[in-house]
Amino acid sequence: MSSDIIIHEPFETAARQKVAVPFGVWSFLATECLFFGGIFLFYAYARWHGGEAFSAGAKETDIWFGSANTFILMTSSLTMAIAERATKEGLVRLARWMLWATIGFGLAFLVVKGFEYRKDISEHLIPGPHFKLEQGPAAQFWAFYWTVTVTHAIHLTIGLGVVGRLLWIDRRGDLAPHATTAEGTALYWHLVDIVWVILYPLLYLVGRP
Amino acid sequence: MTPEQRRHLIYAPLRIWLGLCILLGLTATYAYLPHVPIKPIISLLIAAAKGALIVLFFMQLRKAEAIVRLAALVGVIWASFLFLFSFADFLTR
Amino acid sequence: MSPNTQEGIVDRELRSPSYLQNGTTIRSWLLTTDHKRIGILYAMSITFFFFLGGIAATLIRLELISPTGLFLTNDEYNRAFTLHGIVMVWFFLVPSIPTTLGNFLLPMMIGAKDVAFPRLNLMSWYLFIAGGLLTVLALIAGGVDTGWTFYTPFSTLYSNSHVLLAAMGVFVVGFSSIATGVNFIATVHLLRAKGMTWMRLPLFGWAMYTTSLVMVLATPVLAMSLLLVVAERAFGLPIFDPRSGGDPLLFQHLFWFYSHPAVYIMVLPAFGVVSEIITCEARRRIFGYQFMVYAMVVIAVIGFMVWGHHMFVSGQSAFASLVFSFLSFVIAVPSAIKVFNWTGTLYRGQIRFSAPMLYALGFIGLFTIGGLTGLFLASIPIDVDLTDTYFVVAHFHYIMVGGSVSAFFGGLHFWWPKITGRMYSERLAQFAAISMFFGFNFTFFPQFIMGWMGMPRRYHLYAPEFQPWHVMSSMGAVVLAFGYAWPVFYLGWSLFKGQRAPDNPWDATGLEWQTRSPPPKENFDRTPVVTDGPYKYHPQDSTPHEVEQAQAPQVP
Amino acid sequence: MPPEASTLAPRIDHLMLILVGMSVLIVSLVSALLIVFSIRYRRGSTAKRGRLPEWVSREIEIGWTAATFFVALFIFWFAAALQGAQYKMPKNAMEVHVVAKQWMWKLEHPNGRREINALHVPVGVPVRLVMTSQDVIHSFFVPAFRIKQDVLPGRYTEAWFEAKEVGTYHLFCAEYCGTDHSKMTGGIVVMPRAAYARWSRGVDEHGTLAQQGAQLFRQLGCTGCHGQSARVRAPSLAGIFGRRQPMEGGGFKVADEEYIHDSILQPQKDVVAGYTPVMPSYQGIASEDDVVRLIAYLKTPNGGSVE
Repeated sequence: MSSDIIIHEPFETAARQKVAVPFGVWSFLATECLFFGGIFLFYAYARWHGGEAFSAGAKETDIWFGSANTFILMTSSLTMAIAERATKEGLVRLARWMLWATIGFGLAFLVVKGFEYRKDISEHLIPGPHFKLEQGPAAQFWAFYWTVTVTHAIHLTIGLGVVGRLLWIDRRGDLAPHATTAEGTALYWHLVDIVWVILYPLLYLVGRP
Repeated sequence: MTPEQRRHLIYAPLRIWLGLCILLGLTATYAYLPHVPIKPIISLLIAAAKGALIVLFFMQLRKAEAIVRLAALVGVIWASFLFLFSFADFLTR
Repeated sequence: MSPNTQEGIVDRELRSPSYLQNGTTIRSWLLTTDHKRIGILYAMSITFFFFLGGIAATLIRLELISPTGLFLTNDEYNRAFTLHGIVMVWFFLVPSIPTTLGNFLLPMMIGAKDVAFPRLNLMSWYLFIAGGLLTVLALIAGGVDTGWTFYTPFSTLYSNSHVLLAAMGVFVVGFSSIATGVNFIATVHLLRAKGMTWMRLPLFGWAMYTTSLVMVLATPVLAMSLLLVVAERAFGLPIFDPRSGGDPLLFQHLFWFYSHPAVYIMVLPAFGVVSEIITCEARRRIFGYQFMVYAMVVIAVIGFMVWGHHMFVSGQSAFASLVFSFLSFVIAVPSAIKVFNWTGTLYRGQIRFSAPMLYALGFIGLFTIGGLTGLFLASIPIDVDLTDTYFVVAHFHYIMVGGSVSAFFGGLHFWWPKITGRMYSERLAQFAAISMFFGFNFTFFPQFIMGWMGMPRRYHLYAPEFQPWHVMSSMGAVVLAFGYAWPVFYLGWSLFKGQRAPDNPWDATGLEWQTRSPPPKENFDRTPVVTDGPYKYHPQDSTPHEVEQAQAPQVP
Repeated sequence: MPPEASTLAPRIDHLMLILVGMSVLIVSLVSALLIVFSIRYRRGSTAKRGRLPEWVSREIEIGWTAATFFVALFIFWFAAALQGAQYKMPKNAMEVHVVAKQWMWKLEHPNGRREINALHVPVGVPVRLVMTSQDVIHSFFVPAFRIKQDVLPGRYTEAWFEAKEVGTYHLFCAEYCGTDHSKMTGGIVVMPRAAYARWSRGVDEHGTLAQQGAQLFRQLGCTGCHGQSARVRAPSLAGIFGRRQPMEGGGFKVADEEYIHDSILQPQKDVVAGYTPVMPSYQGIASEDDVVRLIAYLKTPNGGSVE
């Protein structure tokens, strides 16, 4: 255990300061929970109201892209978890490698997502005048698909930014005293993963086979 | 790296990751089985289980301080208000 | 609480400089992480937006003098009231007390050196400015005409104004709210001074805590609903579009899930401010401290379950309306408790009618009227008649302007000596408080009557029988405008020429008064230790009278 | 006080007056206490300020909490009882269709007579309004009747009133709907029955709503599939209104106005069990006015059974 945590200005004790970052990040995650809760409410309404036509729209998603991305993101969560624990233990080398792996998996996710978008676009799955399916609940499904996946991708990109920041801290000096920063970063990264885990059955498993 | 560290750093997360992969396989398979009931519910339950694994172990909520757990819980409870009252309208029109 | 005044003979020059003298360059202000300076930055920004929203209000009240309109076209009028709503709600009322007085005082009241995340605090201000710029840009580009409610499908499919810019402005400013909320929650949880237990927290601290809870849990839903509006409007994705099976009521559910609790974001801080002022100016412990705390917590929680009372005529199901109506009546109870307890606090006190006290007393009266008319709107049959009329306009102005803004001005005066280190002219301030109270009633009471007569809101051409009421209202607005503008002059004067303020001019017990005026950067010269509950104006089992007598010989 | 021109109005006003009375009482109580305390306990006054025993505070606190709770509960109960009356549609009501658009009201009588921004109704006859919007949300507000109901695009909402005083009353759009929102007003003309009968005899040359609907039913080609000798397999619409329809994918739906409306404009949504979703959407082909006529036609006893 690295004990030499730097006490910042408002805090008097290390114990309080240690809990501050997880507590603050978790409060922010509660915010995120309601943020995505809003769009999930739209999904629940559209699926309940749209019935079969909604599922007909959902059938068009490509489960291979979706499953591959779920796997990639889960694995990035694994590397992130190891990185965070290694930082706490002071194993900076391992942490560094795992952070790079996390960034790699995150980028891989975005690349796969890009290919999936290309396929969706080529199949005219964007609601509008050239939409492949009937206007109506099927179009609502695709409205949800685009909005939520883009929002998620933005979250992931921000995640890449904060992980990158950890690597930058590492480059400038010692990562070990910044264990709480690593913890906060990891919490955020895992949340992005959880959102995707919940999206997976909503986007890729409806109306199969 | 001590064996203790290895267990804590590598094996424990790996086990969770393995669990996640198994659940992923399960949910995808179940969705494609013909003639099985309550597909949406099963798929959501598995998603919830995966989420729980990540929250409890990767995010270490299991070992977190009480106030941190409270913060985590509050988000879910409040989101349930949103769903509960909105559907109190949708379902009774 | 332990007053650590009487530090002995410490030379003023030897002590660390006050937060105002600690760096005087613009850069030292723009990059500050000192919660007090951020409070000042916020105060300047919201003052700008208050007067921007005020200009829109002036245009509206002028236009409404004549039933056929005076000088605005239909579109211009629609843009004026939309601007008034958006600016006043998101750029003034929601941030008003928390980001100025809250930022400045919360850490001091709990005996901390700063908020838990000082850099996040600064970021929150920059987000506020960014959101504000986007909104001002929407205004310069030609304005928005959706009303502050952004109802779909009008906002997404039909409006020909700059909805996207405004929605993005509000989206961004929402995150500034969330940042402040997260910060305050962590601050109250983690940075209370030694001995400051939850039940010793001043009510202002509780108010900030419950407000932050609402900010953190409600604002993201607003953010998502605006994001969905942007997705539908900018990219044509059918989300609320009824032609694709979308439900316009879905937007209303999402919107009011935020916007009803937002009312509590505006009024809970006011509860806190008023509790501090009344106890100090009546020299009395707060009546029923625990009930006051529970009332705020209950309001913050149940406040999330009553949003449907905005939707009784929207086509919501009768069952849902009934549930929302019931919960709206339930939430009236804690509000009533608070009013009774403030009144009870005056009993057997030593009341001083300073300007802050006048504002606080005005608050109680106006909040009571606002709250009671809320019961009218919670009763479904009456709401069906009164909703979307001027009755509603009057009701929420009583709560948000009569209530919150009065409290904000009261708090501003009360803590002015602490914040600036200068005294203001008591006489002029009392005059401002009284003119604000009367001006407010002249402006908004007629609106109850014309609402009851059937005058719909957001109309600038109206049936002639409503004209007398509109004229009365506009005349009242002149007095009200004076009440708001007047403090700018004497407070501005006080900044430069005012008498130097002593550390504790009101002889108050809060920790923030036990340090210097203006406080040093780290708030306290000596870290405070708390040994007793708040509002120790007299011993628990004694009376102010006895205290007065006991102290009498010592007073020079 | 605005005129009370419907049977509902006096009952609403009754509740309103109770609430006003209660509010005046409470405001006077609070302000009386504020003023009395302010004067009696002003700083330096000689009023006695004896000790307050601890129990007083708690008892009083619990007392007024309970009191306000019961007052709130009472008003809720009182209001909810009245809400029941407000929501219950009277039987045998005259039906008027309302189509709102930016920025006018179109009102259609059952006999086919159309009006814009004015509605003539007989006194003493319950009127049921079936309303929809062609664009944004509007709201049908008649202060003298104490009724208000939002008018939604893509959905039917209902309201009812029974006028009891002859006269002309304001009709307002109460939900903000864009540029000319404040011009989206009109009048409700309540006439004596005889005068109304005379007025309504000046029927449109187009026939009743249902007759116009029958014509549309042929013109739009509905008979091609839903007729008895049609080659495409589509459910028969004879006597469809009010029937419980089994749905593809399980469950039942009652064929009410809303259902028929959606079946015309979004046919993929609720497909009757045993049929394939081949019907094209009439979005943009049949206007809301047309749909109103089609529904009126399908509601008639032998509607939908034309050859």
